Amino acid sequence: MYIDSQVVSNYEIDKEYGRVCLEAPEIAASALPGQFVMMKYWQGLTPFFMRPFSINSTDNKNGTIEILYKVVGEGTAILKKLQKADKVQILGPLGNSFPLKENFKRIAIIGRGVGAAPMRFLAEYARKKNVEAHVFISAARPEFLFDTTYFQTIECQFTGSCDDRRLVTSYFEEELTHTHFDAAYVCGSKRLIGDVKRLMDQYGFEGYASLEAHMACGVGACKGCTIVINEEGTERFARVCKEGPIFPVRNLVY
Amino acid sequence: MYIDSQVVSNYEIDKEYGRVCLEAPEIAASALPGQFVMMKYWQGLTPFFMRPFSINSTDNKNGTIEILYKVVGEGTAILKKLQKADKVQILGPLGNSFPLKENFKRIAIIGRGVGAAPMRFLAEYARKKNVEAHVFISAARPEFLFDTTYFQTIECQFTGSCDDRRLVTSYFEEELTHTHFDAAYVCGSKRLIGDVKRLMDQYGFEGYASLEAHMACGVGACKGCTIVINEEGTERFARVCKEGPIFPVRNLVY
Amino acid sequence: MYKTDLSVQISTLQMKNPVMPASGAYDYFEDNADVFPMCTLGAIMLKSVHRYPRPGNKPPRIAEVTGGMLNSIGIPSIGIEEFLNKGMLEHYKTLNVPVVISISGGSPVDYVEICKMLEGNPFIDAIELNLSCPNVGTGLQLASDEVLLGRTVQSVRTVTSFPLIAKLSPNVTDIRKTAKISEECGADAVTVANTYMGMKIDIQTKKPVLGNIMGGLSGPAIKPITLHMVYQAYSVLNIPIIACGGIMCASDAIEYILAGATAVQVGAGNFVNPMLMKEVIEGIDDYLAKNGCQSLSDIRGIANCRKN
Amino acid sequence: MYKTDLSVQISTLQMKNPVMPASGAYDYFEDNADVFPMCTLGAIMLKSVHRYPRPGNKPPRIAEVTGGMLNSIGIPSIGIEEFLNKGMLEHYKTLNVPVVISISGGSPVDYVEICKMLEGNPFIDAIELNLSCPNVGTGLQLASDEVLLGRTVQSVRTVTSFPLIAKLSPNVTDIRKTAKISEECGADAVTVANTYMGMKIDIQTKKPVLGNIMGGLSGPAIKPITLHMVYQAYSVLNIPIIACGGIMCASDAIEYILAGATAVQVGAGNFVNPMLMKEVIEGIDDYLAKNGCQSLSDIRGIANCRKN
Ligand SMILES: Cc1cc2nc3c(=O)[nH]c(=O)nc-3n(C[C@H](O)[C@H](O)[C@H](O)COP(=O)(O)OP(=O)(O)OC[C@H]3O[C@@H](n4cnc5c(N)ncnc54)[C@H](O)[C@@H]3O)c2cc1C
Ligand SMILES: Cc1cc2nc3c(=O)[nH]c(=O)nc-3n(C[C@H](O)[C@H](O)[C@H](O)COP(=O)(O)OP(=O)(O)OC[C@H]3O[C@@H](n4cnc5c(N)ncnc54)[C@H](O)[C@@H]3O)c2cc1C
Ligand SMILES: Cc1cc2nc3c(=O)[nH]c(=O)nc-3n(C[C@H](O)[C@H](O)[C@H](O)COP(=O)(O)O)c2cc1C
Ligand SMILES: Cc1cc2nc3c(=O)[nH]c(=O)nc-3n(C[C@H](O)[C@H](O)[C@H](O)COP(=O)(O)O)c2cc1C
Ligand code: FES
Ligand code: FES
Repeated sequence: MYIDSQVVSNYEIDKEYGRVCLEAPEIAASALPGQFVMMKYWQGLTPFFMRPFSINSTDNKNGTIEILYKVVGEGTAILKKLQKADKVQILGPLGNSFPLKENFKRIAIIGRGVGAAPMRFLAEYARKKNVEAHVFISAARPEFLFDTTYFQTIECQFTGSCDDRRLVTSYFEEELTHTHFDAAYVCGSKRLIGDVKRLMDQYGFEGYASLEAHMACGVGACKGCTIVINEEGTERFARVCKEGPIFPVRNLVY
Repeated sequence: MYIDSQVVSNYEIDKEYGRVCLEAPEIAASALPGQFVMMKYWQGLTPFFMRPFSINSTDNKNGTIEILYKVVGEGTAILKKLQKADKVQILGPLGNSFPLKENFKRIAIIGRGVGAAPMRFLAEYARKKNVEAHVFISAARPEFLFDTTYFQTIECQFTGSCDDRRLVTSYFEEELTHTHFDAAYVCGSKRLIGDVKRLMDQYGFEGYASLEAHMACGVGACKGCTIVINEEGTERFARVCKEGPIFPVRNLVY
Repeated sequence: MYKTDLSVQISTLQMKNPVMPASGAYDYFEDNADVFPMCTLGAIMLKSVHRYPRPGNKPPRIAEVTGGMLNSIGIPSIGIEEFLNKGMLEHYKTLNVPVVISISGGSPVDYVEICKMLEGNPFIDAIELNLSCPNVGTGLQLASDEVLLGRTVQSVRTVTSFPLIAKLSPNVTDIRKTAKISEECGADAVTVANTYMGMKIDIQTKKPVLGNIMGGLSGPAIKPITLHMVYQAYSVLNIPIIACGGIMCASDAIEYILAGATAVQVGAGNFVNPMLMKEVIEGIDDYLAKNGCQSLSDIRGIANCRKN
Repeated sequence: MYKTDLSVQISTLQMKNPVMPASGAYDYFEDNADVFPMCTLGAIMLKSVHRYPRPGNKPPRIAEVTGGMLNSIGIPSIGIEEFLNKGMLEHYKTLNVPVVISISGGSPVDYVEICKMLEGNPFIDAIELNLSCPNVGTGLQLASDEVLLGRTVQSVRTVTSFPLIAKLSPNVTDIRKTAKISEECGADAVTVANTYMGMKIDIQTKKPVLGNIMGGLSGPAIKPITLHMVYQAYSVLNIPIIACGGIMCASDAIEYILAGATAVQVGAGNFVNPMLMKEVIEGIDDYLAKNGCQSLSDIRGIANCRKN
């Protein structure tokens, strides 16, 4: 879908972080956790590309979606300044989604900072299916542990950390020593994903990572957002926007 | 001067017109009527050029200048949206100014719509020197007869017209039949300036026009804003930003 | 449907309007934003199919720059043989719009081989020779070498009866020369032009941003340069010109037509606005109607004072 | 004054920092925005002085485009003779910064004549040959013709002992060739590059916007292309490169230096931000300091994997 949307609200979490709510009934109704949207919300031709953002949550009753964002450059700086009723073009929902297999009984959800943006939607989805979900989030400061209350409301086990000396995966590892997980879902740095891979090898569970790449089209046409993936020994290019943004951790090549 | 200024207020006159007041003490203190400023008030590189605007008025007490503007394209559309405290880079005051010779006792000031923007400053200047000033302004609608009250406050004779069938110069012509003018100052279309030229030939007074041209540098360096002028039979290029924006009507070539 | 006659003809290729995607910047099936029906388009232009299978270049493959983008996709392709075996062309034909296949190769012989394989194929309507991809191999561009260009077009001409469109490189000293050579060697039209060789350096890592070091610049940044090339080419050519470079709105397309273009291609603009091609078609129609014109030929090339 | 060593040398031209204006885009006396002292600059670059007096092209001479501008100024000039008679050079020398005079002409012999007149002049430090203005005459660009380019540089070389900088045209198929020819014919440095031929059409009037029909494109739109040319030229040259094209901030200048440039010129950027050159100088200094570098030679060309 490509819709002319508008800002319902744009809540400032901090100088750098915000949460924008957008009118998008059809997207709210059809999106799956892990999917993203491409958005253009400025006049003129700079920035050039639309910007990709994960869907943080959907609200079917109000016909809205929410995006959690961090200001890192020109495009996100403009996003921060949007006000109620400002116009936004949205293309989406795009990409694949977090696979939640029938046999999964207990999953881990791992993220850092704004990397946790797609995780709320995933947790909601898992809980609806009655899957047990342990959420592990780290951030630089407590206010950047987004959606904490929500995770608790829907009865996820929640571990939040602002300890810079510990990787968030270390909390997960502690759990793994005594609890079996069927799968882990991670969104964050290469380092984080690498550490999940190590734990997968050690403890045996499935791992899925949400990746980012610079995108032009967002729909698979331009072949611009490729990464290298390894499928059973064979390396090939895969488009993050189309085959992803969610990839099995075991297929990732760094 | 090149200053980091900010918006003091941005008053909407209409969908298309506005008046912005900017903090610029040094410019307010040194500007002469007819001079202009180049302004940049957006992030990024589109629009590319700074935009030129005449100084509508200066306020030395508050250290501000006012710009009267009309939305015609991308750059002026952004100007319309500026809010209090928004940042503006200003280069100026630039260009020459309206010559008001010692022997001028009675002058006419003629403009149409936003073309009248520099005229308030001129009228103020003339009245301070005790020169009699008749102001002739036309506009599409009464609310676009800007500064009407001000012109009357400083005791200019004021003729405003919203009659589309009559060129504003026709009111001036009526006056000319019984009153001598030493000079006329005009800002507006080629047609308007052309008509002032005709009246100059017929009634004998000096005429000065404020011109516009696309500008890159605004300071005379790029030679981009040239027009052809005729000085005693010799045609040459003159830069609107530097030799102008005020030119003797008799030198203009159309 | 339209207020005016938007149809154009390029040799035997009949288009109901002059707008088609630029090769490689649009997909028609699952990789499409799906915001308007494909039959809206004047023609279907395919992503270049290479003679042999190619994986494409190593990532990062795109970078944003002021007024556009760099790409070093490098034509990932399954190769013409598999492409034909898979029945891809039949698939495109179901869209009920004339199909133009774009082909690429490393040497003139590659193009000849592909055209031989395509000869008589009922599912295509024209062939565009991508002679100008800056991202294949060491940056050799057939269309930047007058001798190779002429040789390629000429030898392809002898083996194909399809309308032949030579897509020229803008990385040349004088587009008039390469355009004229294309015409003389039998091209039915030229596409002016492809991307400009460019690059971006990351001052933090101190390395080129693109995995392939350099890439092709496209988007509005290049429009003034390509527009001038279309204008120049029009002054020397008797065959139609398809303009391609930086079209972001109907007005850009109209500028190209006023400069002499018969048709236009939209590339990077599709990414920024998935609705763009539809808007361009409607915008041209509105413009013609507002200007009291019946058809595109009323405005084609009229900004061009150099046409003799 | 600086935290690091920003000095660069181009033959005998000593600059305290690598930043100078691009010819024609900056003035030093009454036509200056006067926002920082002229002695801030690494060098004073003059607007091209033509062999003979020229009025320049008919207006409109500039147009805004996405990410830049078109200009068809056409080098208005009082001609070298009057320029010298008027004592202009003495005037520039009072700024206490090395002075580079840019010269232009319609044919190689014009350049030779000017250089003869300049020989031994105590008020200049180097000569830049503007071989690439798209706005003189019928668009003939000496630097787009390999034979004429070589002949011009070579014949000028025999009559001048000043450091000779050949300003190359980007409107060429391969900048490496024209750069190498310049070096071989005796240039002490090359400036890469000038503006790109471009145009804009007004769809209301249906005519080209510029009085001269076409003009030169400059500004950030061209930066990726010119950056790639600097990168390419660096891989074949042994003489210094002065980069020129679309510098709008310190980071742009640093990209050029990482690609291999010794010095940089700022053109259209001065219009958009009169403070720009000062900001670029300070920004380069900061960057070097932050990256633990002592001098520009620590970073020059290090993004360039092609240098052999
Ligand atoms: C599938 C996907 C989902 C995303 N979800 C979110 C989200 O929910 N919330 C959020 O805040 N951000 C998200 N991002 C990242 C977001 O798209 C970028 O931060 C944004 O595009 C940066 O734009 P900018 O103009 O502010 O920064 P720029 O000035 O373009 O860049 C600033 C920095 O960010 C990097 N960057 C820019 N674009 C991308 C990109 N597409 N992917 C990775 N790095 C990039 C640049 O290399 C640079 O280092 C997502 C990205 C993808 C691909
Ligand atoms: C010395 C001077 C003083 C001026 N004073 C005022 C003023 O007090 N108030 C005011 O509202 N406007 C004034 N203008 C005009 C103002 O600068 C333009 O309207 C503005 O730059 C248009 O910018 P834009 O991006 O909105 O329009 P664009 O999209 O750039 O252009 C829209 C239309 O305006 C024309 N235009 C753009 N720039 C100029 C220009 N510099 N001169 C003439 N036409 C132009 C274009 O050709 C086009 O037709 C002045 C211009 C000059 C040269
Ligand atoms: C992502 C991308 C992929 C491209 N792939 C091809 C291609 O396969 N074959 C080709 O001839 N041109 C290719 N091009 C060039 C475009 O067809 C077009 O000529 C160029 O982008 C200029 O047009 P634009 O400015 O509208 O993008 C590609 C361009 C982009 C941006
Ligand atoms: C208004 C203007 C005038 C110019 N005049 C000259 C000139 O006289 N001689 C010359 O060699 N280049 C001239 N140029 C080209 C610039 O020196 C420079 O090479 C070009 O603009 C690219 O740099 P930029 O992108 O930083 O503007 C001119 C450019 C502009 C914009
Ligand atoms: S962004 Fe175009 S293929 Fe992924
Ligand atoms: S705008 Fe540069 S000389 Fe007038």
